[in-house]
Amino acid sequence: MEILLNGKKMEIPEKATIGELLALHKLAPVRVAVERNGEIVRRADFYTVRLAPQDQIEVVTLVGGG
Amino acid sequence: MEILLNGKKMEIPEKATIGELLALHKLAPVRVAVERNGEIVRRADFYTVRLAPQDQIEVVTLVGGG
Amino acid sequence: MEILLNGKKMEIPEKATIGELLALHKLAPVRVAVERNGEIVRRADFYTVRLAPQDQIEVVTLVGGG
Amino acid sequence: MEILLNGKKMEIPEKATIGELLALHKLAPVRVAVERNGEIVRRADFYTVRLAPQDQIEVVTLVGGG
Amino acid sequence: MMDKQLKIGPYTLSSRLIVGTGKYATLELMQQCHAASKSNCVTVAVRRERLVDKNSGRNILDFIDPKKYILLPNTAGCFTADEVVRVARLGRELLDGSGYQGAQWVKLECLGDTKTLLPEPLGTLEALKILVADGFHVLVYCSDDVMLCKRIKEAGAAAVMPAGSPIGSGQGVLNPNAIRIILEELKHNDPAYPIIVDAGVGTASDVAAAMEIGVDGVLLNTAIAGAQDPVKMAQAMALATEAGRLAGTAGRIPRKLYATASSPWEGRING
Amino acid sequence: MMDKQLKIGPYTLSSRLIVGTGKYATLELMQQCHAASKSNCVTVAVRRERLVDKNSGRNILDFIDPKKYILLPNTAGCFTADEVVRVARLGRELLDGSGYQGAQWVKLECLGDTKTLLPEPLGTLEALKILVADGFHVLVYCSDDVMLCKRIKEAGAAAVMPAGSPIGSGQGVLNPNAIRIILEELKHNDPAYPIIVDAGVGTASDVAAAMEIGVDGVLLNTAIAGAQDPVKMAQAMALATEAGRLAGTAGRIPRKLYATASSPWEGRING
Amino acid sequence: MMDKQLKIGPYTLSSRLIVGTGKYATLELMQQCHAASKSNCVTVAVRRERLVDKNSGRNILDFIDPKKYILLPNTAGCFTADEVVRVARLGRELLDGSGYQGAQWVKLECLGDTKTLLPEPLGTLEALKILVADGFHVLVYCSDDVMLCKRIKEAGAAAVMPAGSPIGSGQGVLNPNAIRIILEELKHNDPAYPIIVDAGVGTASDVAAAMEIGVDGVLLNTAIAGAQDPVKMAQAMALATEAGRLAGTAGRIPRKLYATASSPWEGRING
Amino acid sequence: MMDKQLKIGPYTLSSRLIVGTGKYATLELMQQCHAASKSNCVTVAVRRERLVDKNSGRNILDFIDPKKYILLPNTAGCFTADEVVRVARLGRELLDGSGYQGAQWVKLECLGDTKTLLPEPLGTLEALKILVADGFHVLVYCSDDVMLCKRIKEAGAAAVMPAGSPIGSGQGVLNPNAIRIILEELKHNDPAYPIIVDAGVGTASDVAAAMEIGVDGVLLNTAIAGAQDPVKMAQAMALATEAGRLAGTAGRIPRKLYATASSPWEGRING
Repeated sequence: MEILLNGKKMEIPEKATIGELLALHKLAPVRVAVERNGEIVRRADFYTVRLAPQDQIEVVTLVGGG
Repeated sequence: MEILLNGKKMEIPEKATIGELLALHKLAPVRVAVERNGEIVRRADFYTVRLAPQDQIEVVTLVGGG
Repeated sequence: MEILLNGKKMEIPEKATIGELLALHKLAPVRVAVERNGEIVRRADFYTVRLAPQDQIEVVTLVGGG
Repeated sequence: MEILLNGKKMEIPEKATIGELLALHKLAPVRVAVERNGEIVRRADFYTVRLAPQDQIEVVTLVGGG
Repeated sequence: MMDKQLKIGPYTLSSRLIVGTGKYATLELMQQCHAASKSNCVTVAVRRERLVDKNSGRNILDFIDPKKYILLPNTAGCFTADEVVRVARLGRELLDGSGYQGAQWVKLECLGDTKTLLPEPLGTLEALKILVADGFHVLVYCSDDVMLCKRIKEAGAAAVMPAGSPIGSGQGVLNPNAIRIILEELKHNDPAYPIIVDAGVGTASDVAAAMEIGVDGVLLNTAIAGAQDPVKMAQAMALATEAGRLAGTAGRIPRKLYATASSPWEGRING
Repeated sequence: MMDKQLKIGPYTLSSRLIVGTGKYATLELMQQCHAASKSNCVTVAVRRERLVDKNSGRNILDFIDPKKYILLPNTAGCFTADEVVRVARLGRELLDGSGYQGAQWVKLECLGDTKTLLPEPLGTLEALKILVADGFHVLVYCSDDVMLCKRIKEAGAAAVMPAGSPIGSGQGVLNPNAIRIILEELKHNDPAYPIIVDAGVGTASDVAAAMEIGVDGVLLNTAIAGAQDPVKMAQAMALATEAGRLAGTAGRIPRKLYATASSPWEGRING
Repeated sequence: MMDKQLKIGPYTLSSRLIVGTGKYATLELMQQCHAASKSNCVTVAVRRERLVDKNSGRNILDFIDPKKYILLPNTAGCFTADEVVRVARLGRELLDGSGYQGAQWVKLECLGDTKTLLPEPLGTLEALKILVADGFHVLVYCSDDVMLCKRIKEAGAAAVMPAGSPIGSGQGVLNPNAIRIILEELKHNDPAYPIIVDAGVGTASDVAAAMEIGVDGVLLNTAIAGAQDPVKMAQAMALATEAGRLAGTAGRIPRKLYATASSPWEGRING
Repeated sequence: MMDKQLKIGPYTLSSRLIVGTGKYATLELMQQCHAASKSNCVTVAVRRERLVDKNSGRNILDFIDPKKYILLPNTAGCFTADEVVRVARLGRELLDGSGYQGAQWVKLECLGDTKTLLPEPLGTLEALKILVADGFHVLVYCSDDVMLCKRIKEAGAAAVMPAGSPIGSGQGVLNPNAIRIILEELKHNDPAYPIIVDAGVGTASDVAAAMEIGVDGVLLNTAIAGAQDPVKMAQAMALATEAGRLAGTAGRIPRKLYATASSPWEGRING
């Protein structure tokens, strides 16, 4: 199915969880925060929340700044 | 009757106009602006608007400032 | 004969006066000061003082400065 | 005999040495420098140089400064 | 020189100096200082008529010639948007039909406290919007916060007037860098938009320096009224305003660590 | 205002600004700038006559009206006392009988090197003594070293002229504190003794600020000649000199951390 | 010396210097600069994960020891209250359960434009209220507008952080007078309330001077990361922060026009 | 960091701060301040022994450890070359064989008057030549007159020590531009030649700023001894000296009107 990840369209398996999405991109859950359709998804829920088609997902991390 | 003029109680003749009130205090209408119960009274109406008991009247003028 | 004028060698007529030297260069006496061998020659003497061979002559004027 | 010590007249024993003068004032030789009639007396000579009447003696030391 | 005149809202000023009317020992002295300042725009405050001391029946307007001066009513002494709006309307009423120009504009002052007399940004913006909607041309006294000045312009102010330093402090323009950025931001694609330094200047060189930065004018009161010789200081301010305006547009020489000769090297006899 | 005129040696100046004659694109431009500066005293340098290019037979004096201007010959470009004395005498000779005022004085410049053009104190003092003995009224360009300025006055200088900053640097008066002490020390019991800021100013506010400190005048060249619009800058300098003189003697308000109200508190309707 | 430690919200800092993590050539260099700075608090930004370049799997947190450093997430790059709140919450989410301290606070940056990066006062206040209601301890980057700083404190900010000058401009504290008044107004009856100078400092003396004014700390990034020798500059900043703190509380000598002798007069042999 | 040590004449200093010994409430306090300052070089004056009050038999040297400190005798209080030479020789005599290092050098102070304590250039140069001929390594207190500093170096001074501002005035370096040119002129082809700022600094940021300009060290007395908490200020000065030295050699960021982002733009979720 198709979702929007950080502003880019991509195909992912049906019913994938956020955790699976992160694994696909080799992202450590402890180093990211995730928004699904504008709502934050708690880290504890990464493996229970299943994505739906056209979900808009934001995955953010910490970077250098001042 | 009693009115409040610039925060001070005072007795004035029944049905006095604003113009008469100013005259009582030797104030030139052209040099003042008047508020009656929070509403500005236009200069043109000074001699037609009659005061009522307990009216709150503010008479202001221009002074030095920066 | 040869003299040194403002640091440059030049030939001038024998026994020329300073006034004649200035005239040769179209210089107005009133606009210059003259040194002969390190001594100032007064303007009044321009036409009496005669140059000698190897004289070192400086002719200066006023220019823009701050 | 009378000498002038740091600008003040004072009586000291005949033929006193500089060392004796310092001792009189409980001054440690290592902590002072001495001028006799405008000439510096080296520390090594404190006990050999004898004072004469009317000698002008300056005894200086180090003090706080910036 | 043919400098274009400063226009603010419906009014055209003949000078780039706006002066106050407060703190003068006498009204006669004020009048002389106004003349010496060469300004044709003076700011005045609105206050309750004194009903007691009739000995002084003297009104400040008797010392301001309506043919010579435009009045700029201000809202000095107000601490909330409501107070500002109320005083602004009374000021307009006072001027309307008074024979003086100035009913169409107001200098908005909304202060944060009585101690520093520094401007309160939120009340200022709130009052500004109401007064603009009510048809006023509003000149806004504010801080040198660049983004605040931008918001004030966007809200419809006729002029933005950042303080150089606190009112009456006599410290001049403490942060020329901020004023420079304000000029860049507010005059970008709108070079005629008026920026006036209001308050803080202490002496003539402060005014000249402010004008050199590129502001359109300076508003001051205490620097003249509080000087030991106010008329003399008023003359100085008139000259300094013009000097700063000219110098700021004449293309000054760059600053260098040192030195270039003013006199030529060639032709030195001792060369 | 009735300010007393500035007297230096035998000459009385109608303005407190002395301007240079160097670095101008054309002599016509110089002439316009002199007029715009309102100065009646201009400084000139002494150089060898060019004997080659007869095309330009133009002499700078053709652009300086002897009825309007006093000339101040300078010793620019000299690096030793001997050079200074030689050039000073040639300058006097040039002016004597030339129809111009200025033969009796000289601006003493004895430079330390060609890079910074900063003054050399020892050569300056040595040349000063010779020129004073020779009857010159000597205006001495020097640093803002207070004790050096004292020695220069003691040696008979007609005026002491500390640099505000290096010649042509456009940095204004970098150390006002030093100038203040110089004024205290040299004017103590001798208030009319002339102190002139010579060199370094870049724009009008620099001149106004220098005059406010209390110096008797300012001498400048590059700030005008090097500006993009020299005539405009000359006008600015004329106004700034007067503004600074007036403000410096008008008793400015003190500097404070903040704030005193310009408008009265009593009578506030929102009180 | 036994200076009390700086507490902001729930966190206690071991140093009065807060440093950034941006603009470093390498993460190793950042790590060395953090050590040299002696700070135990570093600010970090929130950005989208890069999904492409898997070559650099390096995360900044691998170079920040959770036992040594408290993280201060910031909302850099936000221009509206909504953006600020969204980023602040994501930052909290990132830190919560991450093994790092810092989930409870945020550095609020709401910028006015991309050119000057100056703070936008209205969006800042709006975002501040939402974040405070949401339980954040908010450190607010703002201008040196005194009344704005007062409103920010009143709205519940854990610390007010006026910019000394624009981000990355290296100009130091351009208006110490404003900072002084901010300290007076916000610390009145609340001396422990934290005021931090955030942004603008360029070198060690800027930091020392800021601390001497009496602020509780300094936050900087570019001054270290942008120096030619960042580790050396980090050492300098650590020392300057402490030097300024000590000097600011040691009771400095007053400024005078001149001079009092350091050495005694009595006893001079040449008296 | 491995900074090279400062060598002046035959002595090597472990710190770039030289401190005075005057104006302390007690000798014990002086001793604590010396320790806190981290300096290993202290300057002392020469005075007549007090022959009267035997109650205080205490000598300053009892509070200066000869194993820890190099003494720098000065000629404070002298107003002529003769006085300077006389006092310098007595100081040398005092140190020779005293167990203290310092007999080979002297700090030359030749003052112009008792009011400003500013240095007298002619007496200074005259005394310098005599002392150099007599084998002294001479550190010369002088003004920031660039050419005078050049002459002083040429006359054989071991170090040139321009005042930042008048002794004890606490104004810091009033003319950094002059110090910059002095550094250029005296260190050209001779980078190790020592330039020390002597006198005038008031607080830590003054010292840091002076070191950042590039001078080799700072000499101060009143700023510490006159502070309300001298030990604390001494600590501050030690840190500021090091901070300024590091920052001055770390390649600071340039000053700009505004702003470069410390955080990256790419990856902004609100982009």
